[in-house]
Amino acid sequence: MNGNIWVNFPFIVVALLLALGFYTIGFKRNLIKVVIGIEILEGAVNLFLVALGYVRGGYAPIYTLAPSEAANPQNMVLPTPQALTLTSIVIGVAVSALMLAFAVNIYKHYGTLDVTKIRRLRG
Amino acid sequence: MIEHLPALMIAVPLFGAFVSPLFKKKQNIVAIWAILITAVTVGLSLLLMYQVRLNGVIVYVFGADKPTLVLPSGYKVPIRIMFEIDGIGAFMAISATLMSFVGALYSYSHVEGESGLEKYYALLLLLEVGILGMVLTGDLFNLFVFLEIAGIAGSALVGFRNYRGEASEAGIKYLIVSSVASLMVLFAVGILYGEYGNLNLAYISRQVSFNTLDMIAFGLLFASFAMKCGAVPMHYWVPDAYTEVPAGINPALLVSTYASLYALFRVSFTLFANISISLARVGWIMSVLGVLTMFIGVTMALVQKDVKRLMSYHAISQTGYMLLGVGVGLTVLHDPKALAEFGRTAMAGGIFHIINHIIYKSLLLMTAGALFYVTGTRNLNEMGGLARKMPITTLCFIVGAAAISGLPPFNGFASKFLIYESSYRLNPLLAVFAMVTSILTLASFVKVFASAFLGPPLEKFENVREVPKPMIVAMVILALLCILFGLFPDVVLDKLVYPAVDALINVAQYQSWGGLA
Amino acid sequence: MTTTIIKTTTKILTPLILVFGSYIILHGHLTPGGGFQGGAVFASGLALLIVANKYETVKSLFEKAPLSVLESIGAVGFLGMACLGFAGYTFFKNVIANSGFLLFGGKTPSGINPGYLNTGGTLPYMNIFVGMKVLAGLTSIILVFFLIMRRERDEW
Amino acid sequence: MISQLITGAGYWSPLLWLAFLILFALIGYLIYSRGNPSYKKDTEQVKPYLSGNAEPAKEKIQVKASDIYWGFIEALKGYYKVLQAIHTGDLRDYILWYLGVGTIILFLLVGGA
Repeated sequence: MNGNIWVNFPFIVVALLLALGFYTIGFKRNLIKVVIGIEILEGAVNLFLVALGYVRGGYAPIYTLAPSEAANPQNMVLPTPQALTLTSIVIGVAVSALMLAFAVNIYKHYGTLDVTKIRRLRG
Repeated sequence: MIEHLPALMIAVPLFGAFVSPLFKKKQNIVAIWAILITAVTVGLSLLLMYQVRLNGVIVYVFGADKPTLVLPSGYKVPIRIMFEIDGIGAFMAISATLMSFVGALYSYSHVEGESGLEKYYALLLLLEVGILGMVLTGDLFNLFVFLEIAGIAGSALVGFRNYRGEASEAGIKYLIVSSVASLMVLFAVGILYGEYGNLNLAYISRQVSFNTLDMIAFGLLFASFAMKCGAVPMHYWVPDAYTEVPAGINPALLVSTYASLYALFRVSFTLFANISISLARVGWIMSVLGVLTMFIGVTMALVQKDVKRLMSYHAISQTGYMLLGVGVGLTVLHDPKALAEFGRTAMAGGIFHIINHIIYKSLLLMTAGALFYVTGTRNLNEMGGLARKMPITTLCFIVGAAAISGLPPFNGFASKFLIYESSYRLNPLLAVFAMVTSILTLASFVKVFASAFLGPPLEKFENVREVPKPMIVAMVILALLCILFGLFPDVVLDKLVYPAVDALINVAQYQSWGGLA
Repeated sequence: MTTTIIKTTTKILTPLILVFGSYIILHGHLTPGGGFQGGAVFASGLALLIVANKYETVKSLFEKAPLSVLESIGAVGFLGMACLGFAGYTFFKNVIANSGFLLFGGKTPSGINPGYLNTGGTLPYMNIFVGMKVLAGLTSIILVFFLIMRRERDEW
Repeated sequence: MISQLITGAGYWSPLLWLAFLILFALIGYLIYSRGNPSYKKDTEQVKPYLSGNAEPAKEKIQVKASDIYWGFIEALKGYYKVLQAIHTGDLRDYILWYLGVGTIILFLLVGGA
């Protein structure tokens, strides 16, 4: 019983992080905070993927100096979720760098980072 | 070498993109390089379509001993990254490469003299890679990766004119919207991976069991791709991005929007094709979204003063036609009689409309870019009497405007006609909305024509001349395509569109990797 | 920002970080990590250098650094390694592994092993190319932000 | 073979349409050419009659783009008021709309199945 709750714990955190991320994007006025909201969402999704890849009693799929119990490939986890997470992190770096660059440029031209004032394009 | 065609589709533009930063400070060379590379990809994609028509579904497995080795010995599930190309993938690939080529040609003069051009062309080629990857890929995770590549490259291009604050604003809006959508796509992919332990589209589509979790994943994918393709009421980023992007990128950006539409179709038709209970409901959601998109897009376009913004709202409204056409087809997918009677025609109309719209909307946005190039403003109130100064641009604009309004014999009429005739059979109200939208479209283009091209010549535009040759060539190519597709719609339908429609309907072929397993 | 503490820390830490980054890149096919992670570590070492030095020094030093060229070479090299598979196999096929090629072509033992550096085929090459690209890319990102921020502060 | 677009309910042939267009254009031209022969270009005849007022300069009578369809927009004022209130241009609203629509779609898909 107790174990079941802890198995689901990462997913509860994922849900909380998703809610927090969407709240930050949807209701914060500062552009940098919106960017942080995106990062939180990304963290949530990455955590979700990593948590999916967890197998109780499994070993990381690294053959170099692994313990001898891991010799049977059945004991090793499939590294796909980790690969997905790494790819998504790499993409996340590019996205956040680009977003911050835009934010810097917007601040230069608008003199503010308030989202309610950054809306010359509307209608 | 012919069996490596799918990989070359990605490798060639990727190579072009990586090499182009090396041509720093040699503006003309990098532009010619990009034109060359995109021209090569056009040839490759035509070859790909030919191969698909010849052999059916093409599978290309990366890193295997043979391109067709889907299931390595001892495995029951595909473990490698693979491309799976059927009719609609090849169809979208042709649109993407053609539009990148035309865009590169147009950019040669349009952005001449701006700084950072080597990055501009590298990003254009990366955008092409993203679109091509999205439409060719056979697994869900690569769909996400290429979606992000297209999103990042596209938003960087939207913000290319960094001396304008508005460009950065549009860029960050597009980037945030697209990264939220892609992250939710990744979340849905994670759900599906957690359930079925695989990422291959064909494999998952055979396994899907339609429990609540599956439907949540489907809903997330549906909403995210609908936002990325600009369906009302999640369309707000479209006018911002299309307005601020340099006109040479508009064609490629349009195709990247429709790559998301493709993903929406792929998800609904292939991944979740067997939901026999609620697929009709999905089809209705898609059709209603389509009607909303059409109507709100066109009414917003009527009141715009910025010429590119007006055209962007039309892009939204035309997306509605595609959603409507394919949505009608989706509604009756499990009803063989209705499908044969009008479902297939409706889908053909929707998919034919994709390429038609890409062609004439690119043409129109390019004429708007030409207006901006000569006048330095996009405000329609400040323009007037340009028809005499720019005769070829005016002619191209008339062709494009007639095509988008669905006037015969241009290409817009052919696809809209198919949609009217078939959506009428599902519900007459849908067809009525489609026709009203078409009339309003004509009305708003009459407004653009009257205010920008007609009227007495203005003093401030006395020295205006016709735009440079590469821009004219790009526009004329598209105008000719408009007329050709309008005069011979049956040829295009037979060669390009019906293979695509049948690929969407015939799920079993996709699920078995073209008969390989 | 350029206080004595940061300068001293940088002097000690930077070589270590750079070596560690190179280690992660080179051992990417044996241990966790690889091109991107190693490149990121390497770039963080360079970032420390950027932060700890004066604006003028950084500007004059890094303007000569061919970061963009390095990035292109890394990307083209990666693509080239992938294209090696066109020779008889498929794109991204690891043609060098177990082929007896002089560098990284050694035979990979199966099962648990201490890890041999001279294995992995195209993977180590790809790691090196990706590492090159990532360190150049991340460094130029940091550099751009640093230069923009400093210039604006001077203008204020 | 004449190219035809078969729609299920009928067909559409662009080339035939074009042929008829040319035919009717010719007929139209015939009627036009038999028009009033006393019409002469660039004479007093073609000047607009504005109740005796002088014709204003051409530059002054340019119709601005925002004035076209003034009546239409005026008639649909209520509709446009709502529509333009929705298009705030605020970045956060973009995401909130996505959340709202996503929730509705999820509800329709999950709740109804």
